[in-house]
Amino acid sequence: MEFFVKNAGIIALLPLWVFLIIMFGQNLSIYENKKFTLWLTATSTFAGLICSSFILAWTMSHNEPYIQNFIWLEAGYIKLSVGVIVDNLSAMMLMVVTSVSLLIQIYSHEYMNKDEGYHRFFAYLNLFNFSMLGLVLSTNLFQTYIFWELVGVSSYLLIGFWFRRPSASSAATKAFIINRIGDCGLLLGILGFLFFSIIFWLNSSDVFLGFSSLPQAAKYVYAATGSTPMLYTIIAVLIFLGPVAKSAQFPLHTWLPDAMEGPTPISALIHAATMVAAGVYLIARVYPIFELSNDAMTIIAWTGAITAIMGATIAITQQDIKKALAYSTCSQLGFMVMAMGAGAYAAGLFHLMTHAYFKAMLFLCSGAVIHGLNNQQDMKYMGGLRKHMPAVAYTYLIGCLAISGIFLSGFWSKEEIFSGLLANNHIVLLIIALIVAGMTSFYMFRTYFLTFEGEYRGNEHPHNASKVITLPLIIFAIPSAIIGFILCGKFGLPSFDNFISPTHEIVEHSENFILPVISLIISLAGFGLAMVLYVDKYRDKLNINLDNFIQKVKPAYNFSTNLWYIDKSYYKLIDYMVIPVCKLMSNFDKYIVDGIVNLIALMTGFSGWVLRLFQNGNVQTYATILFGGLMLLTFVLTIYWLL
Amino acid sequence: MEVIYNLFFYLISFVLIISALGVVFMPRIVYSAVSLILAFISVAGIFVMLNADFLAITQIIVYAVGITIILIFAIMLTGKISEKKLWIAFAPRTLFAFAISGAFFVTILFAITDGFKLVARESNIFSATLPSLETIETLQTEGTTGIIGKALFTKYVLPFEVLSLLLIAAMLGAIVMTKKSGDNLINHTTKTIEED
Amino acid sequence: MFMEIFSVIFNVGLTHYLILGAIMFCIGLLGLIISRNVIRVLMSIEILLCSVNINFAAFANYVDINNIQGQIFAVFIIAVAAAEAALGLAILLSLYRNKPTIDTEEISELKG
Amino acid sequence: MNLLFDIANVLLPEAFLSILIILCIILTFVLKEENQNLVFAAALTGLILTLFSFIFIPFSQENQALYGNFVSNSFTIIFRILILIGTILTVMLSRRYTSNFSNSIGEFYTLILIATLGGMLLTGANDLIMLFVAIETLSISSFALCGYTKLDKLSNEAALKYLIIGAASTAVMLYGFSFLYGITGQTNIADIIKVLPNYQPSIVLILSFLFILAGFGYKLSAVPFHVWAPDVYQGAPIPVAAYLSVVSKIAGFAALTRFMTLIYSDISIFTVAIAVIAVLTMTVGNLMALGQKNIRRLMAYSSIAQAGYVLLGLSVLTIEGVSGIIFYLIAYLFMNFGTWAAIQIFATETGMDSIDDYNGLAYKNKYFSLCLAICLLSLAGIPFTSGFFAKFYLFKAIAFAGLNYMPLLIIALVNTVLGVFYYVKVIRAMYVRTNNGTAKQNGKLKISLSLQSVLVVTVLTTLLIGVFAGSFIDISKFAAKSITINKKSPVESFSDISSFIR
Repeated sequence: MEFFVKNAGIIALLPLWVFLIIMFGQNLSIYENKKFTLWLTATSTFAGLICSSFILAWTMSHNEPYIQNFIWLEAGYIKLSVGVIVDNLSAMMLMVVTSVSLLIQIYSHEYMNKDEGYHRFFAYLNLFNFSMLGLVLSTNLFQTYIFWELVGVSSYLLIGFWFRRPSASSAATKAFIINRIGDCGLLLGILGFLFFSIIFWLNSSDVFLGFSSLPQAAKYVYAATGSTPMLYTIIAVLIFLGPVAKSAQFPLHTWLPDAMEGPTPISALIHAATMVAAGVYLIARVYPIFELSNDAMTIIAWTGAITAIMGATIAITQQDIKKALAYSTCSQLGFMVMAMGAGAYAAGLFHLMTHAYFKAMLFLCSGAVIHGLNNQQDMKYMGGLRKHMPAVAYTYLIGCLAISGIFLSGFWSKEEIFSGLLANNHIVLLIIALIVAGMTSFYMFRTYFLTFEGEYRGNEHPHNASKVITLPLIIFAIPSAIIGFILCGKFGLPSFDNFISPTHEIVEHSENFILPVISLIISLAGFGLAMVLYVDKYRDKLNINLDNFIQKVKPAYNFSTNLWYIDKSYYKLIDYMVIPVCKLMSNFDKYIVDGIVNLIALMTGFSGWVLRLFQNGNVQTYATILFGGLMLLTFVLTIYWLL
Repeated sequence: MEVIYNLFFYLISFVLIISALGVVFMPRIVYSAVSLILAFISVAGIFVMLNADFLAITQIIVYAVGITIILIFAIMLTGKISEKKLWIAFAPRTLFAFAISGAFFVTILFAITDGFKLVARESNIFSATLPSLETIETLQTEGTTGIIGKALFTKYVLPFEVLSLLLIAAMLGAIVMTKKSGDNLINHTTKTIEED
Repeated sequence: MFMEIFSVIFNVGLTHYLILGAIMFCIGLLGLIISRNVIRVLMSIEILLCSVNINFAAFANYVDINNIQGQIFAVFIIAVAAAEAALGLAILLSLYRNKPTIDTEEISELKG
Repeated sequence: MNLLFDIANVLLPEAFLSILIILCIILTFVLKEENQNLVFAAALTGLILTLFSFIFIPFSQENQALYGNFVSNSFTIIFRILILIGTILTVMLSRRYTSNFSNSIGEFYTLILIATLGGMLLTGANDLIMLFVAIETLSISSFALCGYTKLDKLSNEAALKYLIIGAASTAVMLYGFSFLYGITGQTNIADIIKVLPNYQPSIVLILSFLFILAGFGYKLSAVPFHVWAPDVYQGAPIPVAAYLSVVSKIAGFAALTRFMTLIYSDISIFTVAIAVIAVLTMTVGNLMALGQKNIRRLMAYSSIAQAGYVLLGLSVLTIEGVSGIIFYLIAYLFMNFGTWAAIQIFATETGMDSIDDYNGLAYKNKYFSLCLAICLLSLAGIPFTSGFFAKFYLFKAIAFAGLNYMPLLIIALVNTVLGVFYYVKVIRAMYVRTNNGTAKQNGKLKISLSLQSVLVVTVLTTLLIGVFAGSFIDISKFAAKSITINKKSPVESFSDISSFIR
């Protein structure tokens, strides 16, 4: 077991090798067979999974993290290093990433089989795996930042995978730009943090920005900026900007729904299960920094809350199945961030893990549906698909139950968030969370009923998914259903809290059953409402006309369908503020900067031409230059010295 | 004695400078070569005045005999061209050449006389001390060959050995250059031969 | 004043030899740059090296009379100069075979 | 025996190399024409053995050999190793080139080996005579190698120009040596250092420095002593051009660094001179490279500019600067050699060396173009290549040397930007432009094994240095520590970073 821990870097390096092999071996004849790529990828990920499980077992029995560092770059006083950290947090993330990506790789083999970019897809997938695992294993903020960027790049490549579609490439660009805003904030935050703590690091034996010394460093910075606590808060919020963009939090969430232009396995892996969770992971990693500033924690919690409720309200009216799931992801990520901000550290991570499994499964199910209907994503043209693809329908139902918090794993993780909020006296947030939980249940079952129940409303003939597609779904259904229960820490079962936060004080579980019961009732209410509104049978019985209902709540409905007018206001902002400024700048650029640049280019070209005149091929001219230059140097320096 | 020494110095210097100028300005290259021999012999004379007998002999053997013979060979081998037009280049660089030479001379004069001080001998730029008569006596009676030979095989044995390799390199280069070539040492970029 | 100049002229010492070396160097430099004949250019290089030798011998005599390391240096320079001259003429001949000219103005195909 | 002890402790690789040279000469004259390729094998194995013989030399201490003529310490050892690696690569690069002619194969390798011996001795030469003989051994072998393609007019012309300029600058350097000798009455550098502080700095000392600098500047192709470089690189056989631009230059830098730090480090005028030359070198190199159409001339100007960056490291005259030089040269060896190897491959296969001939190469020869592009990007100093780290480390040393050096740093940065343009020009030709059918490069290049391995090794090492920059920096730091800088008044420097944070 020690062996696996000491060589944990291999887990991250395996996908890199596979990426290189696929990238550089595309022309080899062995690649005629697509299975080779699949086997290579799946084997490497499976090996990673095995290693991760050993590492997980190791971390159960060891409290001290294992850290390994290599100095990578020494620039004067600043030593930047890369390395591997193995502790409970990274072990959990390793497990989640490897297991989810293994199943999704198998799924993608079938999903992407007809696509001409099959190898490219798998290459990118491996690149993403490498960067994500590298991010998880990072020992310091600097390394984290590098892999953070790499993750962004691979996400960009995968969103724009079908780059011939204009919508896909523009979505990729949008994701990239919005992520740049966050990354910029993150970098500024890291630099600010480093600036104030550099003396601490110089005296410390740890590597620069190492996570294991982060609590002390945070305290040092807090003391260094003691006179102005505002400054510390600004640094913390700047660092938080990174997760805001990556985890699609308000107001930088707009890229995530657009990112659904990528292939569905990508939506499942990157934009639901792993990459968007990286933001939450980063919050967990630099938690010591946030903890010291109450203002920063409040900002984090409220950002999460706003995102949660916004995502939920928008998801209610979405017609596109993937968009609805995307907004639900936003909302759930908001949940996690809210929990982190409110102090329920472990609960946020617990929800991250459970969410990873059931959201990945939900996306894969939607992918199966879309695949079965020849790329039809609009729920208007679905319905009654349970008869055509039963396996997909039942796994989707399990996912809905899980995410809604009705008994399955989502119930346990959400319950922890609720009790964490209560324990930290965030009553307002608790109420918001409960409302969002009800809404979650409503919109999830809305999608379920619209897709799988009732009559089929489409034109294409739906065909059932193949075994390669359904197998990962069924495997995913198991953790989605039970993982919350297994780790809930009640009834003598192992506790996730104890595992993940041995150093933090554990939030005492209020042993009253009122909160779970309330949340269950709310979820069931949402379920019931969805059933009433979207199952034809009951709707007819109760005589409800959906269009009339919508007319009654028209402003709210419009508010939701227009995505809270956020995108529109962004575009307005860009139209009326940014573009005129840009035009001004571009004119400035065109006439003044370009003029200067052209002048410089002309001058360099001219001076090059003049210098080349001396290079006329005659050896004695060369000798003249040599001696003339020498004499000139001698004169100048002698006079300089004599003066 | 002193006066004779001085007169000799000026005589030899005069011949040396004139013959060196002859090398540069003689209209025919053969006259230049002859002038060069004269210059080399004058340099040998200068060496004798500087108590460097071994150096003087070497100078005559290597330069005045060896190198000039090679040069004359080269002149003969390339001698088909009418030499008149190959005298002095009337190009802008000729003007520069005079300017640079003048500047060079002035700079060195300025430096070694410590800023044109007439009494340069007492200047402390160089660790110059008049050689004592005894040492000159020994050098003149015993010659410098012994000292040089001993130094070459003790203190300077490494450069001496490396010098042999240098000469080998020059020899190999000259052989390759002038070897009668039935072989195909042609433009390396155009010819392709299957390898392995 | 006159006596001073007279004494400087008729007390030949280190400086005189150095000035002689400098004059030789300047003549060599001149020849290197202004002649059009490659062989004359090579001759000028020999003059340059000779001037260096004069310098070394003078310094050996006036500075380092006991070890005369300057003379040894000069011996090395003579040897290297001979090698250089031989190689230079060999290169010149092989150039002459390809392109029958010894005019430096014409040997200027590589430029720019 | 003192002699044997010296050789075993200090000069073992050189002794090996000498034996190898003699062996090669014998083989050259004994073997028949068709067996001459054996000399290649002998030279290659011998060189690799020589490389291994460094194991037996003590790294950490300073040893003098043969009456103080040669000094071996970690600084000279790392440079000797670099020179040997460069030679091995040159020998492998020449394999294809020498197969073109039948009866002068052995001589070629022998000359390369002699030049290498000269270069290795140059790094540690501790006596003016030794220095002169070593530099001439390197030069004279190079002259012969330059004109090796004797039926090619351009090659002859290049050799002749190289020889004339070389002899002239040697004469100037000797003039400088004679002054140095005159001032101190010693030829041994260790003795010179002992005697020199007793004398007032005079114009003669400055003259001697500048004249000696001219001799070294000629080896480094520093402006204004650079004029030979483009013509020679274009005319000489490509392996020889690669050798001159890498090995010869590295040897020159080693000698100049030792010379500068040992003898001329205590008066600021000398660093000013080096700084002026460095600025001139990189600016002129980059400006002239911009308009080039022949890739070999382009590489010549590029290597001039690169020498300017390295000289910048010398101008600060700190241990940091010296270690920056070493690291830069390590990176430079591989990236520059990789580029030359690619040029050689392209030239042997197509017979062309204009940049326009590279148009659209990437579509047919993917990996070849990738290798060339990596080397060029590294030369340009694009982030996360070895060239970037080398520049970064060097510029950092300059930045930390003091505020006086800020203008130098700014000029260097502007020059780096300028440099990107012409390196990218080649890459753009390969990747963006299309082959309009005028060029002969149809189909794939058939690359022979030796050339392929040179390219692969250099590119991989370039990437490796980029990834593990830290350990290479450690090596260069270790090597730089054995250099002693006799500075009387150290330049005021930011010794404490906290002083400007607070």
